Amino acid sequence: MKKKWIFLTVCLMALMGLVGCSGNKTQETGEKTQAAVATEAPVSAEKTVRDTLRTTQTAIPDTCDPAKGSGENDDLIFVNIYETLVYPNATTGDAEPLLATSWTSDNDGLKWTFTLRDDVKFSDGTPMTANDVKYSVDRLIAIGEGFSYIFKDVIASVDVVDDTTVVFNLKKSFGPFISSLIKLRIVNSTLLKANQLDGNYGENGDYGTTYLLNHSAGSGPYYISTFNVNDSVYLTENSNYWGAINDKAPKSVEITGLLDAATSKMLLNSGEVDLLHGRQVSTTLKSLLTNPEFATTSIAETGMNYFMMNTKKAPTDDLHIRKAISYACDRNAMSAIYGGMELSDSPIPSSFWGATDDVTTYPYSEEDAKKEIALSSYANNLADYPVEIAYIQGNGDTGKLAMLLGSELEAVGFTVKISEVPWVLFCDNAATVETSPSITNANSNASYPEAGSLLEVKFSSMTAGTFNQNEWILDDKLDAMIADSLATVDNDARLAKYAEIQKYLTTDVVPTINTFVGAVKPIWNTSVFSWPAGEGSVHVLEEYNYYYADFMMK
Amino acid sequence: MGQNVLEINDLSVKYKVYEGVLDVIPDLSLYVQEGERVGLVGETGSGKTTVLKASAAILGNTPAIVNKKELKVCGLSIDGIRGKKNVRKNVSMIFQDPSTSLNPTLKIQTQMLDILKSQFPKKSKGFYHEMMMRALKSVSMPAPERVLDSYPIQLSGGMRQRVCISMALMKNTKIIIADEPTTALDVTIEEQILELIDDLVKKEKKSLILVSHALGTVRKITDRLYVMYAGQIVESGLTKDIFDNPHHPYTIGLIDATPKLTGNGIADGIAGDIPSYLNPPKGCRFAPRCPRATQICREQAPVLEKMEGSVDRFVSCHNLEVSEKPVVSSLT
Amino acid sequence: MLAAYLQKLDSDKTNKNSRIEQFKRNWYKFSRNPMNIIGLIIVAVVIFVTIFAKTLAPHPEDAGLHVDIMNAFSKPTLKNWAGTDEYGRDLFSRIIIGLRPSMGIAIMVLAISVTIGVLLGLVAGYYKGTLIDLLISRITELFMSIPPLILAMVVCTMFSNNYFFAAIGIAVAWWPWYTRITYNLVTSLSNELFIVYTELAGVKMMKIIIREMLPNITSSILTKMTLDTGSIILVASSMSYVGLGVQPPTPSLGSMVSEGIAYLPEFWWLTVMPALAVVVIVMGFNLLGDGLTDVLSVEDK
Amino acid sequence: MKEGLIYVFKRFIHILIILLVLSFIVFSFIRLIPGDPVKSTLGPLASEESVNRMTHELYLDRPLVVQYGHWLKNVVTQGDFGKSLLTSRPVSLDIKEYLPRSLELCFLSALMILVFGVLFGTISAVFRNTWIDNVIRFLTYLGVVTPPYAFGVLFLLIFSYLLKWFPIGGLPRFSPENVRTGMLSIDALLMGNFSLFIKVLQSYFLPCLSLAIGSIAYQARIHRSAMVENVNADFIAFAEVAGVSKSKLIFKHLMKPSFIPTLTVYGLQVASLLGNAFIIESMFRINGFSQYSLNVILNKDPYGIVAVTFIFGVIFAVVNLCIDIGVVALDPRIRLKGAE
Repeated sequence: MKKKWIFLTVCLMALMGLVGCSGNKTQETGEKTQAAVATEAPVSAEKTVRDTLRTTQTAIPDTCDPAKGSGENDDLIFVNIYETLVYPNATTGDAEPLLATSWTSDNDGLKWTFTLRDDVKFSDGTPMTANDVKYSVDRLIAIGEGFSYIFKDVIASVDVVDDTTVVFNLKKSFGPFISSLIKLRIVNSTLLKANQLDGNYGENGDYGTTYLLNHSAGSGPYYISTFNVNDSVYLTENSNYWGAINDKAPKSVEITGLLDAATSKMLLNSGEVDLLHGRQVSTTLKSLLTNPEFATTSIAETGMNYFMMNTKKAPTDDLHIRKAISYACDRNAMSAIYGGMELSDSPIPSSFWGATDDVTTYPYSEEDAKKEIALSSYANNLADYPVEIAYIQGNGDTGKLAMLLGSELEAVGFTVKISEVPWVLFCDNAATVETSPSITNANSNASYPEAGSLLEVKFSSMTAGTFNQNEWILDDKLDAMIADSLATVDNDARLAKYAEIQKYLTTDVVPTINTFVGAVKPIWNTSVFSWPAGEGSVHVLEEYNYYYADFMMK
Repeated sequence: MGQNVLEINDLSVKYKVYEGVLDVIPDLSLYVQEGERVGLVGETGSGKTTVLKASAAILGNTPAIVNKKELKVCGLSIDGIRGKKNVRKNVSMIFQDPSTSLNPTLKIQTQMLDILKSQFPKKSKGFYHEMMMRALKSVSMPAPERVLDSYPIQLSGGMRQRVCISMALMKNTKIIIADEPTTALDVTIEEQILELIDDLVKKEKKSLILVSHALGTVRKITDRLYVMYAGQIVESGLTKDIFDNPHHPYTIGLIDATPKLTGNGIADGIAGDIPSYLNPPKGCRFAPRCPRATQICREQAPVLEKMEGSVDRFVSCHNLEVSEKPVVSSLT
Repeated sequence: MLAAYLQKLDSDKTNKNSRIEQFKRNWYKFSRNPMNIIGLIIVAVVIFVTIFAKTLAPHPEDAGLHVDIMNAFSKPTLKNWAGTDEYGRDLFSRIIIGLRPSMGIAIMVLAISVTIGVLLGLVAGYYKGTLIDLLISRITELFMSIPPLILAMVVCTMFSNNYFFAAIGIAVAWWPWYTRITYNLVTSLSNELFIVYTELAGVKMMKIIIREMLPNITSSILTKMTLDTGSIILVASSMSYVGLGVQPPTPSLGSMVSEGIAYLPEFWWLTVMPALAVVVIVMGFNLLGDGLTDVLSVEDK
Repeated sequence: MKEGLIYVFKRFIHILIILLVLSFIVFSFIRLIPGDPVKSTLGPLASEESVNRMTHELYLDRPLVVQYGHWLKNVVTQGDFGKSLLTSRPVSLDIKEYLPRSLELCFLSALMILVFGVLFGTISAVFRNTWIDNVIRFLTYLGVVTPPYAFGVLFLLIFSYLLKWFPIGGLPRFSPENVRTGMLSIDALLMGNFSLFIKVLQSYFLPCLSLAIGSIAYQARIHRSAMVENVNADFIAFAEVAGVSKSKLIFKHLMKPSFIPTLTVYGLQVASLLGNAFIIESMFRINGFSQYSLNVILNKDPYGIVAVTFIFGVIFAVVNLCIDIGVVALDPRIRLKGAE
């Protein structure tokens, strides 16, 4: 009997303690937040203290293994911890030397020889050699995930000549080979071999995949100090970094996976986060910008927002219906929802190398849309074929785009069903023609800044059955054209072939509405740091804007 | 005898229900003197328990409308919080059903201890134990040690009632109220328990109110008797007097029914049921069942009047035939 | 005695007057508590509004694909009683029409789970102590051990994410409670005197279950159903909060709240209004259910 | 004592059988789910070989019985629940990482439900039909009918954002070497860092409250009605007249029997906490088991789903067992009957 009372009393006291203490702690938290928001006053004191940047991404990936990730959230971390042989120029996107000092090709682009820097060290101090390059390529292709799709049909073998010379032998000529190398991240083979476990890759065991679940093995300016799956990543400055890091760069970076608008707003406002990566809805941006210390900018993505029409499912299997939908779509209004975005007539962003300005997409016109419907085989029974427009849950304002298109389609006589789909379900539905909705809205991005990459990822049969291609084009002629253009080493010839493909897509296939060129709009606390993208020098490749070594803490 | 330890004047209790207002107790007065043993008899549903609960001030738990002129325990009013304390201090109560009047989740020991602690705060363990043993032994409880360590469910009905009695007696009060203490028990044990109560009350010189429809035992134990019918006292007086010479026709019927005590024996004894409290007869409440009822009985309620030349004998009836023997034949 | 008892039982049933009297008595008890009346009014209004949602909504077109960006984020005004949302749609109309799927899910879930649950409960009670009883009890336990929300999500992801499967999903998790309550009622009733009498009289057990037990347990089941309606609306709103169940643009109360959260605190009405609607509706059902419990359980005693 | 052990053992066997059946059912259901979980996990651009390799590695290309047998063997012999597709780690590791945090969340919530539920229920019953009772009853009504996510948003906005009493979601982060039990409050105490411990409790307070508040309200109502029912019982009247002091009467004589129905309902409330926690977990950015289970379900991660349902089954069974034991301990009627 007594025991119960003692137990209850203890419980009560514990809870009282909890409540009571929270009262005490209030002041401390309060002070901290105030200090973070209003930094003008205690500048000198803060300057030395604040060397941690707290930033966000829409999600934290399961692993930061460069052989596995291929999404935006992977890239944002990769650019900070891994380096590549070449580096894309900030304004043109052209490949410039990074880990490789120079390269030559012979044999019609089937053999490439790279000379490597000899002063590069990985974050654990091990010097980088040609062996690491070979190991990285072998590993990427063997594991077969992530960006391996770019290289698996291209690279035949890698030969190590000496510590600083490495030769790539290609299976076939590949025009954008050098550009594509920005996705080939060099890992520390010594470290991974030392931490290798048993696995599926013969003598390479598990290729260090288990180790990389929560570690990094790169030569970038940062390394992973703590990795919490699906939650947060801590980056710490690499003291062995071979290059120069500006001395104002954050000593450590705390990246949190954060999507929820309300929480994002609260965290930035109360100074617990310094930078929101940038997939906020426009109202969130607007309300945050009422704080004079916050600023935003627009960073173009290497791809576009698309409405993808399923060409194998009624009624969008009819070319006229697809044209009608294209006519019915008011792209200017959609751009306005996002606060003004760059439009493109071609399915490739016009700033891309290889984009053509020789095509015109279908202008907004209800009348033309109705005319096209009349021409189609569904002219009399359109109501029997409801059009489903699916969009991804939590993907910024894309719901509004879908809603707007839906109301425009209803205006010209379609029966429309809108579905908001969680990401995983969205991918699942894309797997078969039957489950693929009539129209989906999603963003597709190129792997490297060239039209060919986006054409391949977006329109070739390779990606049918994935969220990148709800269209199910499966057009042999198109596939051949894309393959041919990619194999063309000569730049001018490749350019012409790219233009040909874009024309073919726009006039003959019409699988897609090119809504607008994608962009992220990060918002940050100007009193905490400044960064190149904020000063107007936006890197053409989105992820390189989040290269934290370029950030300057205040 | 001495002064009044319990005094009720003009008590009325009404319950409000869907059909209207139940006028359970229209107007009732009674008193108990120091050292006196008073019986309260009547059929089931005649309002005995309601009177008792009002006396012990626990009626507040039910949705009742209670009006009274005066309700005093040992000369102290029982109104308000202070009144409740007065009641607690001076009244012990034994309930009808020993299986529900002991807390099923606590050991006997714990329950007794809590009563003792409030009576004699801050005494040693040994003192309390001694008190408990004495209390249990005083009700001739076999194996009191074992009983102390038991839960109510482990005891038989008779043992439970003994425990209840011993607990009621632990408190040094002047009045003990026993509300049909034997109804829920086997007939074989009934006698023992009542004798036990009788003994203890006599020994400790306490006042007792015994509610029962077991007339035989009431006759044996009590000094004075109140006969209740439909919320009214119809006859009161010394027990011996009433049993020897009952005046009210109801009393006569009740006494006649005595042998068939179990179950609804009484109801079989007097034809008919207690009238509805919702709409009680305008005149005498017993009139519909009364063999002697006349026109006046149906129209005008009789008043409880003192019999001439009697000691404390009150009867409320229009048609009193002072006879030596009850009329038997007409009642069965 | 037994014959008389059975006769009484029959006559009770046919006696219409006594039923009306019974109803009047219960209504009196029920109406004495103003909270019960409030609950009844809310539920009546909810049902009325659910049925005539499209007619009652001031802007019925806003339940669909109507987009009026110019009028977005209008504060609650006389024109838009609950303000407008990010698409410029009238929130009040959307809440009214959003009642429909909520009520629809509740009705479907109850229909499925009461049918299955009561049936299995009766069967298990009938075969008490046999293998069938054991089997049903174990299956019931199995389904009880998985959280309803999780179970409903599994169903929604497995089949199709729409409001029909959301209802199926919740029902899958919900029926065991009805089996349990029916089973308990049947087993406790079978010890009651009148059932024992009937059984002794040679009436078949199945007949007893249908004729005697079923009517006796309906009041308990009905009360539980009223209370459950509120809980199901809550669960369904939690599901639509995470995007399962009703799909946009069709409004549903839960998803309206979750979408509105992104616009807090400036556009508070986007969250507060639908949340308030959930609270009021669920409260109505709970008040009514509690009132019924009071009235009917006292009657049992 | 011996009977008790046999009872617990029987229940344990019982649970085991249920879990076996449950896991087999889940396995067969996963087979029925349309869509290839491996493909959707590895992403659109993964090569055919890597998909096949993963499929083979996970025994998804073999008959159901073989897969189940393999899984069962590994569970029994190595405590290995298979590999998660979602996190590419052994599921047991995932559980070890996520479960403690959620258990901590649920445990603290359960504590709140018990303490506050009983507290408010008792106050309400003691002052029944007064304004205090009416206020509490109104609040408990509101608590029962308000969806938990509404509370979450409200608390976050008011107490974290505006008043800054609590952090805006999230938990204090621990360096890996300090994570011993995975339950942050215990780890903080093991480190001997009391201020960190306070910080942990502070971070848990709002999510726990949001999760618990509906149950607190419900529990208070149940406890109130249980107590009110007993207030009219003879034994309370008897004890009252017999002179038991007011406080003892309420907190002992009235509380103990009223606790029996309270405890039964409490068990159901507690068992359902974990399953309902995912909205709260995501709102307060607690990377816990409930969110993990949502993720494995949405990702159709076969071994993840099996393990998750397994854990839910175990928790349900254990909580029920505890409640049964608790009821038996409280109620001698059941205990003594059982012993006979």
